Amino acid sequence: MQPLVDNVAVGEMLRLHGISRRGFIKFCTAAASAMALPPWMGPAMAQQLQNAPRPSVIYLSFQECTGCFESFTRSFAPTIESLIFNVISLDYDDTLMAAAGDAAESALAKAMHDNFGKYVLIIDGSVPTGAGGGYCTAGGKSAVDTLRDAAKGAAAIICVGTCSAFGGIPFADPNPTDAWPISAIISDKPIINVSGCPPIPEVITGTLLQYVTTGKVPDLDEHLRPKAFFGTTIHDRCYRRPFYDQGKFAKTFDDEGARNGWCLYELGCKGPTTYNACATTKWNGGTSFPIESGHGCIGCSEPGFWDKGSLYSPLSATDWGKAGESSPRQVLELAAGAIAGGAVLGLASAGSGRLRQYRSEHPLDSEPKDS
Amino acid sequence: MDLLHFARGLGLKIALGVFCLGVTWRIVSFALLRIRREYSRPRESVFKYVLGGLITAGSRSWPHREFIGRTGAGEALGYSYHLGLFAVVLLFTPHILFLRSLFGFAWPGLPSSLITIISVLTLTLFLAVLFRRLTSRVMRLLSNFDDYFSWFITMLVMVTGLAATSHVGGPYETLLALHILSVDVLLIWFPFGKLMHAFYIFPSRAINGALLARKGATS
Amino acid sequence: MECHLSRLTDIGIRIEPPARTGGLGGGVAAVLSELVSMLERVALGGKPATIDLRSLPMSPQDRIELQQTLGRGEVQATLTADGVSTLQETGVSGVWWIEHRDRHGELIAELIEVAAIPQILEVSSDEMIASAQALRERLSISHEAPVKTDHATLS
Amino acid sequence: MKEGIVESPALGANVAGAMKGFAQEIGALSAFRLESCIHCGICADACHYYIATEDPQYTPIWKVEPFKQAYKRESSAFAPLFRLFGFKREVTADQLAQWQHLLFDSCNMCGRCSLICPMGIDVAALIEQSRHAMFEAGLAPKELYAKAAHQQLTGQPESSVEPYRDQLLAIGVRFGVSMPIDKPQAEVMLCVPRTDIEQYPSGVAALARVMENLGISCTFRSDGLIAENYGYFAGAKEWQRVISLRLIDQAIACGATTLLIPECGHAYTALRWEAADLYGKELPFRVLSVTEFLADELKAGRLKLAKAAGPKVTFQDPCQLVRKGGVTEAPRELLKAMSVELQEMENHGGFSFCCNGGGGVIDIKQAAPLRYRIMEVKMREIDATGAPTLLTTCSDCRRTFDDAQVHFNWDKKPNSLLELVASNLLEAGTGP
Repeated sequence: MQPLVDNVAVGEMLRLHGISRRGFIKFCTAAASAMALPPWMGPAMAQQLQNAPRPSVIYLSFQECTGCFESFTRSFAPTIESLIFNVISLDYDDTLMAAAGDAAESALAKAMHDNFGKYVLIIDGSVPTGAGGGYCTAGGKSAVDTLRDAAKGAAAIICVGTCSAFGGIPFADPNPTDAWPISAIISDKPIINVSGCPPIPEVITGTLLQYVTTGKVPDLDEHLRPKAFFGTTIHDRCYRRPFYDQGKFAKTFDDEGARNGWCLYELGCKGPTTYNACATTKWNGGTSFPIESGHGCIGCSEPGFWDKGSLYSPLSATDWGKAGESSPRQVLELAAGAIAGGAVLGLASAGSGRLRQYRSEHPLDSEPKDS
Repeated sequence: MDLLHFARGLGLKIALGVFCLGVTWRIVSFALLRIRREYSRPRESVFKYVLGGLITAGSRSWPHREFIGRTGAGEALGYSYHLGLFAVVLLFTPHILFLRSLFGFAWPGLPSSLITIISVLTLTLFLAVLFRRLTSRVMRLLSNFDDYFSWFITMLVMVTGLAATSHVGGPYETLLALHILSVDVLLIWFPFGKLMHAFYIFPSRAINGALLARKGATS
Repeated sequence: MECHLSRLTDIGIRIEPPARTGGLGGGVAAVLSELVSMLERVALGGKPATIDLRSLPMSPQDRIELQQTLGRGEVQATLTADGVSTLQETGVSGVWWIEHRDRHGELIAELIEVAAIPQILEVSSDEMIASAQALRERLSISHEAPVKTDHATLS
Repeated sequence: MKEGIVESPALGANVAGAMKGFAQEIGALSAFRLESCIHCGICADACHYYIATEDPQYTPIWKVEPFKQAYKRESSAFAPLFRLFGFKREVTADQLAQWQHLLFDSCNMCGRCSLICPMGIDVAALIEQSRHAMFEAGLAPKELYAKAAHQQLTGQPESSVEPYRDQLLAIGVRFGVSMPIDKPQAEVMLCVPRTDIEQYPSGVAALARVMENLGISCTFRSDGLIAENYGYFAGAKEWQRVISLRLIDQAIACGATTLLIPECGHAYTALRWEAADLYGKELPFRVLSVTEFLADELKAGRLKLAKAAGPKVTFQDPCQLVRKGGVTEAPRELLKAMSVELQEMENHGGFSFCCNGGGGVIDIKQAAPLRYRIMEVKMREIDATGAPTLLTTCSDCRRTFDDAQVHFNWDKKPNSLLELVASNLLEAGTGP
């Protein structure tokens, strides 16, 4: 797919598509709302976008399930179409583009060459380094090499999805392909992690739009995630929080509590430890989010969430259970062993005490002296 | 092996092990020392003075009328933060679930917002208790490392717990890890310090109370 | 953790929390108090202020209650640009309830704006100058022959 | 605070050795008490020495500190660790010497601290044990040590001008009451505090007159005449045993079924509660305090008392008899029977403050200045009752209040309950 029009300002592009000034303000207001930016930012963004050049964007997919890309294309506001045609020029995306094979590869090379140092690299999927990168190759080239080449000319890298941000499923124990998150391979480029499995559509496009409009990396938390979306935990924004505070918990998925929409903490909800925007931005255009539809949050935007025990055991429960053995039994065994050990030590100590008493009594042959 | 996984996995196992071993060791080593038979003729029947002991175990929880003027405030402060501590530890739902995962059974809890209030209150009472220990000439004379460290580790557990639930001072999982780690340290320290009084308090009152009741003495 | 699901249909899609017994819900009260300070600021010449309803954790019932509390005013404007947006003046004058929808009718933003008139409806001065220019051309052309204009039409 | 530490030539000059020995003697009960202290300092609020001086060193549990240290170091569960890492230092001679003032000069062994401890620790019992250790370490005060040594050898704390046996008979003649002595067989064996023989002969006569009135077969025994036990005060456990043994043997010799303890506090504790344990088996007779005995006789109707006219009375409850011994109701029943108007002190019965002379403190000269300072707590409470007459049923209390009356020129004098009873007996007995 040939890039439509090179370096035409966004505003100019909109007018070409018959989008009026008010239509564009509406578009930016919706984007600002999606990005949980303050409402007055919408018109300000519209003003700034008028004359911003349309950045080139390259979308690389590695060891991933295309869930993130599905989510990316499901974005309601701003819609993917408006994004592609109006704001960014998506120069390479092996899923969307019509070209394939060598044509696709040459398109990628051209895109990287023409906009060297200026294009935005979007990546989903982790990068397998096992077997010399042999687990994931395209056109005979391993993902690791493709990543390194693409990264050289990138102005910034946006890692979409927990796989590219933290390694995700491939990275989970036992990590057969020795998969790595992007930030573990590339360290000389600004990286923005948009984690989630998949991330919320508006969060992906919102982050991209925020980078495009401001040209700067938004402020990030220690996992390099935009604070605009990953600043607070689901728990803090959850509409069921009053039930948590009142101590009203659903005990099973279809008991009276669950039907009344009580807190799902006891059913394993990972809301308190998960930083994401699901509770406010919600999914499917604000329809609902996992907790609102009755299932606990599984913490998909946190590093290593696959390895943090059962999705249904409460957050504060420990799970020592070796395969098939419940924790209480293990606690019993541990305690019994320790108590036995303590008893032996106690016997030794008391025994030596009594022995001393016996020895100190007998030579004097006086009445038993003790108290 | 991140901190939280260690804290409530291996760390907790070690802590519970040392706790059970230490407590048993300490109790057995004095309990099996020689127990002297009382040959003097008791004033009351065995049943009566054993009952007397049990009554003392309860009555000694509050000062006698003659002492209340002097010690009422001190004991009230002491007991109230204990109540607060028990309420938070035993009636906060996440704690109940934690204990259920360890012991297999659970019980109804208090609303979490109420627990937050109680824990803040308990924290302030706990600071007041340290203030009293530092400013009372008697307590300062008696206090040693054990008193201050036992106070400190319990305080640390409460502070990290409160920080964890209110997401203050860092990501939740690190705070939770620190909270559980401080609980581990508390469990390991428990047998070696004054926290053992949790096991001693009622038997001590009962035994001494019974011996006094055996003489018909005031207790 | 066994979870015995009787029938999927049993799980209510929309949660109808029990009716509140009198008094405003917490969320609604918060928004209203925010509106009070905004109205006072804007009345004294401050810049128009907006609340983004999407960023508040409001349950469906809160939203309905807020709408009922604010009520409906006399003015209702519709803006068709890349989808239809409705700007409804609420019963509280100076407070506008704005809903933006995209071409597919999906709600993409919902705001409450405190202003004499919502900013998006205003016309900037340079646009007026440009339209004046366009009209002048039309007038001069009308003397000669009609010419097709390719300027974005204002609807 | 302490004029001179008196080194009494006790068993071992080696203080640390004595301490180690003591720590290893500790049984389960004392160990449990030493383990249970949580350093809350509440026991100070029960002790009249702390209440009067606000001096933290008089905190009761602090008096036990060196022995807690020795216990932790020698025979507690983690003793090896304490020794290895040096957490608890060995108790030194001069450290222990400091404690003579705390364990003897400023402790009446009154047991009030044991009532207030929230952990239920019997602090008084620990202090009693600590006195044993002090004695073993040769640190008992010289007056108590001398009297205990003398009594262990001769049966009486000091040598007397005339043998107590003759003085006893002289009292009988003087007060015109029969003094049964050395009868081979008797139901009840009597004994008297040597304080009464020398300072309060009327008390001895009262005892004899009451027994005469009740017509009970009883006798004094010249080889077991003295009720006091200075081994108990000095912490000389072995000597306390020998002294008690004298009374026990005499009681067995005359086939007594009851050994009557006269108006003397610590004698009751020594014989009623501790003698059997030192004896090693149950005593073949019961041990009763005279107050307790008279109350039983009253209840049984054998003792008839007249209405005692006279001003209002306040009653000093001897600590060893009432708080530690449990004889709380008996004196009040006797007073009610004589319809004496009793004005209780603010702290009375099991909670009464000590007269400050108990635990042998009255005999320790260097303890006197501090004792007089503490005395004011008690005297203020007695004056506050507004009752002009002070009554008690313990010769040491009586001696202490008399001494205070002289020192403070106080308007009250202590009177004996037994003497009051003896002077209000109704029907004359049926003769010996």
